[in-house]
Amino acid sequence: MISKTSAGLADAVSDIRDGSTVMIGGFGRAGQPVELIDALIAQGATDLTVINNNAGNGDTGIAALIGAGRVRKVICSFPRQTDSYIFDAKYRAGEIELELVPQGNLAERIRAAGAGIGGFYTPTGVGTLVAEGKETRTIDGREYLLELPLRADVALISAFKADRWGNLVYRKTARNFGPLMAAAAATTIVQVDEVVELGDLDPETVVTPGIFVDRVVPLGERPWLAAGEFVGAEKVA
Amino acid sequence: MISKTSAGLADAVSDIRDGSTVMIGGFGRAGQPVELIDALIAQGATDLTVINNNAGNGDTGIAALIGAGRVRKVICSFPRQTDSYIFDAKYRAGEIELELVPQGNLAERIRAAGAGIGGFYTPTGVGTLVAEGKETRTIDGREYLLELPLRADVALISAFKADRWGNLVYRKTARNFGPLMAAAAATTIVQVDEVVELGDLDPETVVTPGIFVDRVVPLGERPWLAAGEFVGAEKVA
Amino acid sequence: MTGIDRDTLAARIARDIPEGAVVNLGIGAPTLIANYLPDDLEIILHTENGMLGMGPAPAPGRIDPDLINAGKQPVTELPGAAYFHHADSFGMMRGGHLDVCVLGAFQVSERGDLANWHTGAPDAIPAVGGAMDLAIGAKDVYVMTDLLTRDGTSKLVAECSYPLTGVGCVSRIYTDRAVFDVTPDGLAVSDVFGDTTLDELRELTGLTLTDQRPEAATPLATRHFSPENGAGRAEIDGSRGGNTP
Amino acid sequence: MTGIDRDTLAARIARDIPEGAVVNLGIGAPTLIANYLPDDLEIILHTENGMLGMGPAPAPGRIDPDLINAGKQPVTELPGAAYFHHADSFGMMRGGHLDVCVLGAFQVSERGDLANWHTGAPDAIPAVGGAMDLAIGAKDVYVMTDLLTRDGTSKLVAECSYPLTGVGCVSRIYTDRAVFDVTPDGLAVSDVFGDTTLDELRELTGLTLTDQRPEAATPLATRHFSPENGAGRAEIDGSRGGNTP
Repeated sequence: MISKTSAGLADAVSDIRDGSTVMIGGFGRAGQPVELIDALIAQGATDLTVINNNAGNGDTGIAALIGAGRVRKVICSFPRQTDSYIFDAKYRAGEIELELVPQGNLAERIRAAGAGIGGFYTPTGVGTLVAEGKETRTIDGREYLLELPLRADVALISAFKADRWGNLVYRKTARNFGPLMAAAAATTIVQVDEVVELGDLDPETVVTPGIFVDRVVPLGERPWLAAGEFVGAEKVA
Repeated sequence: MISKTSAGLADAVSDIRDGSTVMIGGFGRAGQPVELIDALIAQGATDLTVINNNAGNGDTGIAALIGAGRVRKVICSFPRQTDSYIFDAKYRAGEIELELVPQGNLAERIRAAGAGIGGFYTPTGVGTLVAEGKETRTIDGREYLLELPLRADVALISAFKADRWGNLVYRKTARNFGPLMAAAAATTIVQVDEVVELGDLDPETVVTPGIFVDRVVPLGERPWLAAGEFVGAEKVA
Repeated sequence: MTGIDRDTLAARIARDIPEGAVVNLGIGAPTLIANYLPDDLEIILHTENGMLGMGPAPAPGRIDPDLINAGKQPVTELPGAAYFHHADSFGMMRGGHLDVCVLGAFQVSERGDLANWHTGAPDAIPAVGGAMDLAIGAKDVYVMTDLLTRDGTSKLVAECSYPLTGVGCVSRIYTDRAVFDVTPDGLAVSDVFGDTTLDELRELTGLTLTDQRPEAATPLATRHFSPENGAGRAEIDGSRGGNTP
Repeated sequence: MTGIDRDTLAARIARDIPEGAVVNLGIGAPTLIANYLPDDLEIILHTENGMLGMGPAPAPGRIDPDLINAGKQPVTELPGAAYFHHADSFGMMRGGHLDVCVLGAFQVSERGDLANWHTGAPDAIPAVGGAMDLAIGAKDVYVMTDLLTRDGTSKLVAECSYPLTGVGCVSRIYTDRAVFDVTPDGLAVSDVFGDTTLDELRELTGLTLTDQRPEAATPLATRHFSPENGAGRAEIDGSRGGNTP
């Protein structure tokens, strides 16, 4: 019997090595796998390259990982936010490297890695600073940049529900980078509210097929849900 | 109020012009929009380039369109099937042009057109006949071919249900090329079993968002379904 | 009165968005436009973090942390909404499927180059987000901005001095003083607000501006997206194809 | 007995597929393998027309025209199945996510080149389908074939004379006479069937073959996919990455 359910958070992240490239799902706080990140902090791996849309919010999750000094480099589209003070301080102190990638190119580069595409031509960024050092090419009268795939050793993502084969469904805009990162990492680790019985997820509505998922950690329902239905919260987590 | 529901099949295809490139959804007969194709045959447009995985089955649908002499060129991965005798005869008579594209490259080229990608490097076909005349490039130690987007003037596809904004869900393996073609054509025309009330499709499960859809034609439930549930059929349609 | 305030400008832009249009409103001032879209018209809002059919902010106590917009503010979903992942969302933009995108700007050149992500200040932490994708991500890219910076210099320029977001991507510029269309011959004024005059605009911007106001000789450029037709009757030759108008 | 029949070969291949593997069985003889996968092991079948978790043929009268495999035959769905579109399906293959793919062959070279789509005959209508994607579309690409053609020539060759499907893509060849692993030093025999001998295989193929049968000096190459571990415990350094073993 296939079961991708992990014994727990610590077990799920136990073999992440120093120097790994780690994709972390989420857009801001929505879909950010904070509990897996906390487990990674406790596990101790360091010298990490983190791929996420942002560079942490407040002092939890990715921000805490950066604050703990575990991150050598961030690859993201938008590090500077109102609450990115931990990254900001490290960056100004020259203690962290930044590779800035426009958001759509970031998503497409991750998608390319998962889909076995060796590189692609994108119109985004042509004629701008992000084009510096990149090959350009005119195709059918339009100018494009060559962008290469972004792979990772590990992806940490957050989904809504899983089954024991690792099939995933997400909730609303917390889906964001999850399905892309799941396919682009050698090992994909997912935190979910619940692992349901095999067959309980409608095959028409599975967003990430289990083939992309290695380990699943169920964490229980979040406080703003009741029996899977939204009941309301006071603020964006 | 937005309503993409067409007055009928004839109205939906009325402005397709001679010389158009027409993507037609389906893999074999699954998802092939036979009623829209029949309407196109009746409408009379000719000198068409058809993009589909195959080149028609039996004497209906794409095969009938080819048989009626309306197709100048087929772009597909697998023309030769046990029941592709109409295409076979035209091809051997030199009356139809064929561009053969491996199935994954075909899908990805259509996806690239819809997603604004100017070209991409694929490992599929390297070192084979389909690589002839194509640029090759070694990236990160692996050899790739450059493939370019495949666009169309019109896509004719088949889905299961739509709403009046053109959001679509599909049924099982009839999904195949539909979501890709919907995004890659200037005008996308969809036949569905049913147009449901706006809000009746779960936003989490919409496969093709309405942004990709121009016209929807409801045809009523197919005989092997009852109230949307499968009740059985005797053969593959 | 020398011009109009930001809300009036938002309302003015909203008036130009036809029913059936799919629209992305950039972070900042452009989000105000949502408040002025008429209730009786269906206009579909896209947020690049993976949603079409975005609704207004939720009621207090109804904030769903999984449901936010690109500015990371809580939003709601309307009937007809759809969710998708980031690659699909940016494919929608890059593939030219959005009708209108409205962005803020530091500078816009008379050829439609946009600078809105980076002042180039040496101590600034660069952060581009979706700006470059948005800049090329709609059939029409509109800019909403004050004509002048706080220190009185024109944001409309012959050449952008700030780092570019996109090249030749802007089709129309809505400012507090006037509306400008980007044409092959430079900027054309299609509307002026308050007691602003063409000569004043020419002086403030230092640019050659042509007059395309309805009362002037040249008529307003015809819209290529007609609300009466509805998206369902779009003409086949390209109303959904390509990024350039 | 000079070898084994096709069903016995299918059963032999089935035995080598571990629990948890995601497998694509090519059109033709490889589809027989599904009949021999043990009921008590979960092995997930992929069909490139957009499904994981494919089940066996339906009962009479239960044929769903919307539910077919890559050979366009009716199939069923198992609990845990998922549907997806063609770009996602071929991304799965091209991205190296499938564990095993089993294909038929016209010819396989000793370097693992595969020819299985086109005889090169001048009157043939070329049709490649998903063959080239499948050829590179799994961590292990197995070939299932008779060793000899009907006219008695070897399908294992120094160089393919038919047009190639993929270059250096095959990792193992299961024939009616023996099992061959593709190694940097050419083909290695890991199992023989019936009264077949190594010398006989060398004579039939005209190839230098090394002996890697368990009883020989060199042990069987260790599997990189261990059923005991399960996919959930895959090692981090690449068990799901890349196409090459």
